Amino acid sequence: MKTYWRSIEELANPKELRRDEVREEAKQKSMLMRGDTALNAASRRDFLKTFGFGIAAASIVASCKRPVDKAIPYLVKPDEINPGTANYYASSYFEGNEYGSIIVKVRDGRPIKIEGNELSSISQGGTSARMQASVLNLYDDARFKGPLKNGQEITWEKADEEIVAQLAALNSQGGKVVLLSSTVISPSTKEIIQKFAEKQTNTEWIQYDPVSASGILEANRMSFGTAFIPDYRFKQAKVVVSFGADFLGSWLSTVEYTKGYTAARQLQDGRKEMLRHYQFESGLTLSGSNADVRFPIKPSEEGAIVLALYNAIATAKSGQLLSGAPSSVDVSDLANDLLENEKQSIVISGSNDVNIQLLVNGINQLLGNYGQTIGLENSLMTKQGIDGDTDRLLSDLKAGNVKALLVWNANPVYDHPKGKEFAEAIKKTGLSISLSERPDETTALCQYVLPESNLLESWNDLEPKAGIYSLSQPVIAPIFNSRQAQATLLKWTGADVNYRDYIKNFWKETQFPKQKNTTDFRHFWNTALQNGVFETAQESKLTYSSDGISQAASQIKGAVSGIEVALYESVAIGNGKYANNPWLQELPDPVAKISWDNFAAIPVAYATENGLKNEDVISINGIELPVFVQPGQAKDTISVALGYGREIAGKVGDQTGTNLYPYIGIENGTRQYFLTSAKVEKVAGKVFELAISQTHYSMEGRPIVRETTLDNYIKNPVSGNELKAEHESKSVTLYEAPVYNGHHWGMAIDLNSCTGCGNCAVACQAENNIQVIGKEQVRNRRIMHWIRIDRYYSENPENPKVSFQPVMCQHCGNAPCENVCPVAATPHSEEGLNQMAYNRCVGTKYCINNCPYRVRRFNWFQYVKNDKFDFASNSDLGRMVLNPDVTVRSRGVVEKCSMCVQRIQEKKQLAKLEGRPIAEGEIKTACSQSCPGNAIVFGDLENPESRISKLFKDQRNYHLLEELHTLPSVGYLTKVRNTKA
Amino acid sequence: MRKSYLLRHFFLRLKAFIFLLLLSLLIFNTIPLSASSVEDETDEFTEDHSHGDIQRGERFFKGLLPTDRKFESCVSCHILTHSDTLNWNPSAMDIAQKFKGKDFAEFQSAVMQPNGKKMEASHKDFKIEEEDLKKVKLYLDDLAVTGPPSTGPTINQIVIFLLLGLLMTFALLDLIFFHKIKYRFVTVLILIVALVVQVKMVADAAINLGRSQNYAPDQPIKFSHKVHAGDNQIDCKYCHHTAEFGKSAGIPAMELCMNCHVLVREGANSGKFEIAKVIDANETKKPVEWVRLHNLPDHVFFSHAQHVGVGKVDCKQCHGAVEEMDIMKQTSDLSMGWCINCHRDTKVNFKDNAYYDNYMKLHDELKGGGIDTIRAVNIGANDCMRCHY
Amino acid sequence: MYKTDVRGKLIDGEKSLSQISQEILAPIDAQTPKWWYIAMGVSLVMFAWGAHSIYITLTQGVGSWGVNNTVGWGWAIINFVWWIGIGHAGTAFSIFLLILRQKWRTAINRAAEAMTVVAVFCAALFPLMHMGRPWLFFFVFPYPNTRGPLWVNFNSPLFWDFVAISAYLLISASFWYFGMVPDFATIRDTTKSKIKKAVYGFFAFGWTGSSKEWLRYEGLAFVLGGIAAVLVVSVHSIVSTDFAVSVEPGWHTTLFPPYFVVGAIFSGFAMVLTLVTLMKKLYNMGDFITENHVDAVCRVLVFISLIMGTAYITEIFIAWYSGSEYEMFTFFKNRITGEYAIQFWGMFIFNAILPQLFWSRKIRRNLWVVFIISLLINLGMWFERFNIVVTSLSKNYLPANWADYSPTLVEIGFFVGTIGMFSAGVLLFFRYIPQIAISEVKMISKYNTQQTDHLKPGHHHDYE
Amino acid sequence: MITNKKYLVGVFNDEHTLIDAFEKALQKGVVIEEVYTPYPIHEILHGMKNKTNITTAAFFYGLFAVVMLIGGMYYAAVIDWPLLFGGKPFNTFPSFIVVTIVATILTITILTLFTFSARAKIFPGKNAVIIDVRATDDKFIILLDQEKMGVGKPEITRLFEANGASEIYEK
Repeated sequence: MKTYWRSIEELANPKELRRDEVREEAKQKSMLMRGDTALNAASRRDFLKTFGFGIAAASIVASCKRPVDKAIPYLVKPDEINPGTANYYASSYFEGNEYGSIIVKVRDGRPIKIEGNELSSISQGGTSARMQASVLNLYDDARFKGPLKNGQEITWEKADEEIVAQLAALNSQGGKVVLLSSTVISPSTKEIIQKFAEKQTNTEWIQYDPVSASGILEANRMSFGTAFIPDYRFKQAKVVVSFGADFLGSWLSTVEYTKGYTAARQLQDGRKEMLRHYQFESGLTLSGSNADVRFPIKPSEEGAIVLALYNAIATAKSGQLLSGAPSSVDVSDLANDLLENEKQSIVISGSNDVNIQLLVNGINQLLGNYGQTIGLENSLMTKQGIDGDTDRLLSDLKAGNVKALLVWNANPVYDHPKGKEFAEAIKKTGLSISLSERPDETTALCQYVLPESNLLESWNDLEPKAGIYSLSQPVIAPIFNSRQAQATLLKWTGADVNYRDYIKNFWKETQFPKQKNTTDFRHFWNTALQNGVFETAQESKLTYSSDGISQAASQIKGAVSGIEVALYESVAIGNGKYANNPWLQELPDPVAKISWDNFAAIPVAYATENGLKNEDVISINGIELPVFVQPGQAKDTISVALGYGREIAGKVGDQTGTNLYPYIGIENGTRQYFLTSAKVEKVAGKVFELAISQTHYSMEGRPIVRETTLDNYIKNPVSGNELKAEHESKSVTLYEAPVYNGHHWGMAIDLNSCTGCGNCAVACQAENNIQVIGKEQVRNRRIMHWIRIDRYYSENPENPKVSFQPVMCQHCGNAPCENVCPVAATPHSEEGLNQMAYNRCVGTKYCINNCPYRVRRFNWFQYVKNDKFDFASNSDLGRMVLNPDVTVRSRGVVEKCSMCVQRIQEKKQLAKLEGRPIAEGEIKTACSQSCPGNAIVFGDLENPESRISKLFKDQRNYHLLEELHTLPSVGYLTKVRNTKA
Repeated sequence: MRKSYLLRHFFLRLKAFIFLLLLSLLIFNTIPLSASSVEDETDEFTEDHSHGDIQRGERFFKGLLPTDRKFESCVSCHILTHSDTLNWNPSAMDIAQKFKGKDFAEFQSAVMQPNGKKMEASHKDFKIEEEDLKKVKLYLDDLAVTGPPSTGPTINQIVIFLLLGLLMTFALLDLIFFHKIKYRFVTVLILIVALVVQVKMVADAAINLGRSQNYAPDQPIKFSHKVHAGDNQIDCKYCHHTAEFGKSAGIPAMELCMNCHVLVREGANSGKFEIAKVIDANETKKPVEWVRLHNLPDHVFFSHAQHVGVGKVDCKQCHGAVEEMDIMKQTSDLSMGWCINCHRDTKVNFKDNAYYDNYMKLHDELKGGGIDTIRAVNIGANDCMRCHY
Repeated sequence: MYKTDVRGKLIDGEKSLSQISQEILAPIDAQTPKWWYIAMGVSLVMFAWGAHSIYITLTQGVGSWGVNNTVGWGWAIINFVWWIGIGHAGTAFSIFLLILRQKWRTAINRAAEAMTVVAVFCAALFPLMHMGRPWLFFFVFPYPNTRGPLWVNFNSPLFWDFVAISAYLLISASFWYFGMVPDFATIRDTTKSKIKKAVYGFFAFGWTGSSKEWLRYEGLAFVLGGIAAVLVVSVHSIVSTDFAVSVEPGWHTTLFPPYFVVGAIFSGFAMVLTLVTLMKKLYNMGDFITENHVDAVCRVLVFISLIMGTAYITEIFIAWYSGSEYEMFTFFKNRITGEYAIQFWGMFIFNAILPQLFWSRKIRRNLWVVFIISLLINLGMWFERFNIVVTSLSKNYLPANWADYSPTLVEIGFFVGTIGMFSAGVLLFFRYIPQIAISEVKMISKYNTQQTDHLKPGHHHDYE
Repeated sequence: MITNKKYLVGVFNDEHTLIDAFEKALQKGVVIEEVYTPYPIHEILHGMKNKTNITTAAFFYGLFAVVMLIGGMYYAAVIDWPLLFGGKPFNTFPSFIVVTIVATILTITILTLFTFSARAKIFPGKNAVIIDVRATDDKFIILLDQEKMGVGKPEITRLFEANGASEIYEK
């Protein structure tokens, strides 16, 4: 097996040592790249060294002696760090407009895993796949290694000096300075920016989001007087109507919404009511696939449908009717359903069209949802960018009005529709400074690059929702020569204070007075830091006004003919900022099950009409894209994901997929994420291979995902699960049932709560050192994920019902795989686990064949330290993310879900040391810990009081392929759809 | 006629072959050692001394000069190999390293004005000409760069193995073609014995792959567990203090050493020289690079907490009589069978730990008298996933 | 007793015992023919491709093959079963025909046994290379070790397989070898070359043909024959358990052991037919391998083919009769129809229908047709294994896992390499080893005349 | 013609003449040292009155192997280190049978081969003591020890010649 740390020196004092090593490595590499003369001079001696080493290595092999391992102790051991024991620190994630409160697991000085923070009212212990994968961004070799000026290394002191001088010169001339950043939700940072603007008098700060919420913000400005995003409380809703908003996959605050949505839909512990979800959309999104009723529509139809719904509700409430384009969909049933659930419904739209958002506001107001299911107090802050601002900036830049441009965390050259114009303009700007962590299309054009630290290396305070605060703290010293942007700005304002002290002071002044629990600031600060969150009560005095709604209605255009292309953010890659993260690239799209590329999802009927099949190539307005035939894709529409086709991102993200940002249209001053009247042609004879990890859609009528409707479920809780009784009555065996003395670990998965988001797959990947294998191998159906989410379609291919089912090793009591291993590499444990001893495995693959669930994975190649798999695990830096508690598997062995046995062992040992039984919920697997849907429950089946034992007794519980009598330790709860009878 | 010619020819060839074989082994074994001297040829000592001076220094150090001396040669205490922990005196290499960057005066005072009881006793009545001492210093500086002299090649197992192979080939050829040996059973016996010896050698080598029982490498400091744990009765867990709750027992931080060595500056065996290394390490902030003894393979997860903290296993059970070891060595072979068989025998303190309340069935059996003790193996200690995950 | 009037003569031409020796040994004594070098060259080129494929497999991993997480076994296992099946001919010929006292086997059994040994070698390569970590293959062996000791899993069909294949290899090789000892003595005593005398003399183990030796030799033959008869049935039954013991639809059937054994004998006999026609033509062994021999093998093939057809239909019937939707899917949607239908129908036509042509005596006597049909049967048997291995794996219980399988060049190269290895082995056999068991042919030469007077001295040419 | 040669050799051209001569010689009370033939002839093997217990030995080898194999597997799988595989009991006797059958066969083969080798003295490296090189080709040889023939040489010569011996010589 592979070494995951090279010696105990890392174990004992990793931070310093590793950092030095990595710096050295980086230095060597940069020297090599520049062909440094000093290096050339040294080459002869290097040759001798290498030569000497070669012979020494040969002699070691010949004498079969082991290399000597060193054990280097600390000079002074910090109290909190014990080698081999992990520490957990609360922190916060805010990247790409997504917020989550997180706990970072730090093992021997290295952050290796991100978990959800249960104390946060926003993410509530859940994470998204992107949060899980963000730990790998820390160990990304593509990051800047130090400050650069025109591509040449420069010291911080020199850079500061030069820039401060230039800024001062500009200040005296009154030259305009623009700070272009992504949305900033840090109160202290806002203050710093303000201070900077005070010093640099002619400063403008523009917030820019690649996929903006401009429409909502502007609409609310008209309806409520302030630009804000309201607080959607899905947990309290009975009916949700979404117009193209993929609130479970990519829209605003997905983890929070998933938590609320699944809570409102779960039927455990005798609950008999459930949220009903209507979805209007073009492509089949994650939300759409979870919807009870889904309407495939063209993006241009949306406005008219919203208007029709408004009118239908207004009619019932005898309100004023609005005139506008006619709707193509009959919304009367929907309107009735909403009216029945007044004050308990949510209507949302993902559109960036202010008019549509105004109408949506009107509907919510008519239904009385404001103040009930839609809160106005804790408004969401994660998207602040107003589209018009950037357009204005572009024209300013072009006109030469901007003398200095500071770009922080924004990449308009790549993700703005007028990226090319931005590129030209930035080149012409007198002073351009990038404060970016990693190279991108924009940093490449800036004169100065002052690299920011990774979020795990930084201090920060955040206000994701009004009145809800959280803190970030560094869990590792900066690996590279980087500095937080806030520190940089502070330095330029002349303040001689480090950012940590600044935040602390800021909190002392602003947050500390907001609470009454303690009078000791130190205590307050330590608690806040330990908890990661600090929440205060808010009040709102906003009132709704229907200003502009009738004008909005009149501006709604009817549906346009021709093919329309909907552009969306994918669940894994999002807006493309972290396209260089191999975990995210390899995560299959939850619906299409495609990784490593974006593609044109076309309707089934269109494909048959035009003779198109998967992996053919079509050209849309001249852009060539691979075809994927997507059931549920609305007629005359094509969906393509944004965030791909990066040019400067790193070895993983470069040239992966196609960039669609330049094709975004601008209408009424806001960016519209769809194209109308697209010209689509088949590119004859061209094939583009796609890494599709699930090729068959249908369950073939097999009882795999068992489902029922809510009505039937209320009548008969066994509904949909009748087969279980039949299977149990027929199960006859020669053998006695397995006996477990102490524990029997098991897992229950509520199919009603699983939205299919893929967070578990990445969480598992991070926890269990699962290797990335690249596009070609994924296409060869060799993906390594221990937990995969199967997706099935049923009924009408034009608008199918979708079922998700996470499948991992079922830890069968009568495991077919165990019998067939000749070398006894996979026996059953006394605690009901199906064990896999990697070092005993010789790789016959018989167990893979004999697993009816196909959850075993084979190491077809050496995936670690292999130049052919140059992803995360081919460099010392990338391998630092590996979990030292899990073996890194070598080539030729089988691996599979172990139910995170390392966590079980850790907690068992703790309980033994403390001389107490294991507490309920104490052990959590990586997938169950951070599931945003709370769909996975892990526990001890031998304990009759445990949550899992109760779920196993639920009448919805069944086992996958029960008829084979494999006696799985994993149970599924039937999926219940809330369709109207 | 033809047969005997063939035979003679064969033997001639055989001699030549064996000669070549031995020659190549000789060369092969010497290369790696000389390589280290090729590698580090630095240019810092080329100026004011000749190769002859170094040689003279070497001869003085080794006591090869025909001068009248009332004292032993340097080499009799300060041996030339890198270090030898049975000899408490610092080795020549150690001294060379220590005084490498320092000037002659410092060296002279260190030698001529002994500091500490141990050194005083041995360096008493030293009368060395300054000229001689200078040359010794030159020699030591040279030694620090070139490394210790190489030892001759050893005839290793491979040669024996190959010779046996040749013997077998010859026996087989004789059996088929030449029939030189009258009594057939002699040839057959040779064949069988050689084969058995070879198989045994291969099997032993295979079992020992990745094993290192009795591994006792030289450590950078001549640290004696006997002195610390034996003579001075320091508890194991004073230094290895994470053993009870951590996966690893922990190697004491340098700061911990200083708890005592801030006062204890001279030892009975090695005088001040070895303890000075600890103090130096603390002052220069460069922790000592100990050589790790107990190396489990990467796919094995062992936890001291489970064994020492929960199981209350005595350290000695696995690590042997540490308090008698001047040189620490690996006592157990750390093979899987060693773990497994211990788990089979070890009784579990089942009743006093509330954790085991989960094990209802076993408690019932204990009460019912079906079983009298619970051993580790009964609660799954030999499951694969206890150690491999 | 053998009835010459029913089966025809076993040896054509009136030959003395000495002539028998001379003619059978002719290829060994003669100059190596040119075609032999050409054929050997071609075989070695094929073998070299195979060796290169093995090199790639060993250095890069099994990932260089087309197998994936759904279809874990591909061409390698297909070829393994195919070669083992071919290997069965030798044992079946020697043992079954021995037990059934079929004298006509003597002319063919040596070639068949040689084929067995080479084929089993080829077969054994596949599971070894197919392992993820072939260098640890010895983990399969239950030897005392320092891991506890950790034994193996006696429940695993692969372990049974390992025991069965190693036993098969050892037993068939020794069976073959001890059959050759008297013949080696014949070469030793008739050859004029000193080198040959020494070499074959060594391999003859000091055989003289004394009654004491023959007595024990007969005893040994009796024992080996008796136990090898069990082996014929057991080996392929065990190979079939690799599939039958699993839960895969299409694999999990009790029909497999007899079905596999018969299938193995079928493919083995077909391969024997291929070889024998070659021997007859290339080495002028027509006098020893007469039309009657070929005829007899063809008749056996007709019979086995009927069993095969029955087995195929039974399998399909049981899939329907079981009512299991997974079984039904496998057979009706994934084999008879579906993307693997070509392989299914290839199997069915070549194995169950085509051999029915052998009902016609005319066809049985046409060597060319026989040769081609024998090759097609082997192709059909390969399709059968493909059908079993790939179709079941590629579409089993959970449709989400369904995946296709196609071989890579490395796998194809590996297969071609074993064909090269097989043909090289057979060519070496042709060149250096008596192709026909001389002593046995001599023994039956007395049955060559009319059976009424078979105990009277046969007339023969005087020895010169 | 008195020679100091030890053996008298009768050479026959075919099986039938050999059997005739052999049987007649036995009737006359001739003590036959050995018969060399190119293939086994049952009349001769029977007439030489040698017996072999190789089949009995094989049976006991089999018995030994069965006991050792089942015992060994039972020890390994049930007593020494019982491991759970797929919910099966530790003693999976039907599985043991499969291995037992095949491995027993293997054991019998190997041990019987060694027995044959030892008893028939057929082993690698053995020098053949060849009376007449043609015995492995096309001649059938009867070998008589001149000192222990039991019957006079002339009489035997006559008998052999009368029964179709192609050649009689001393060696």
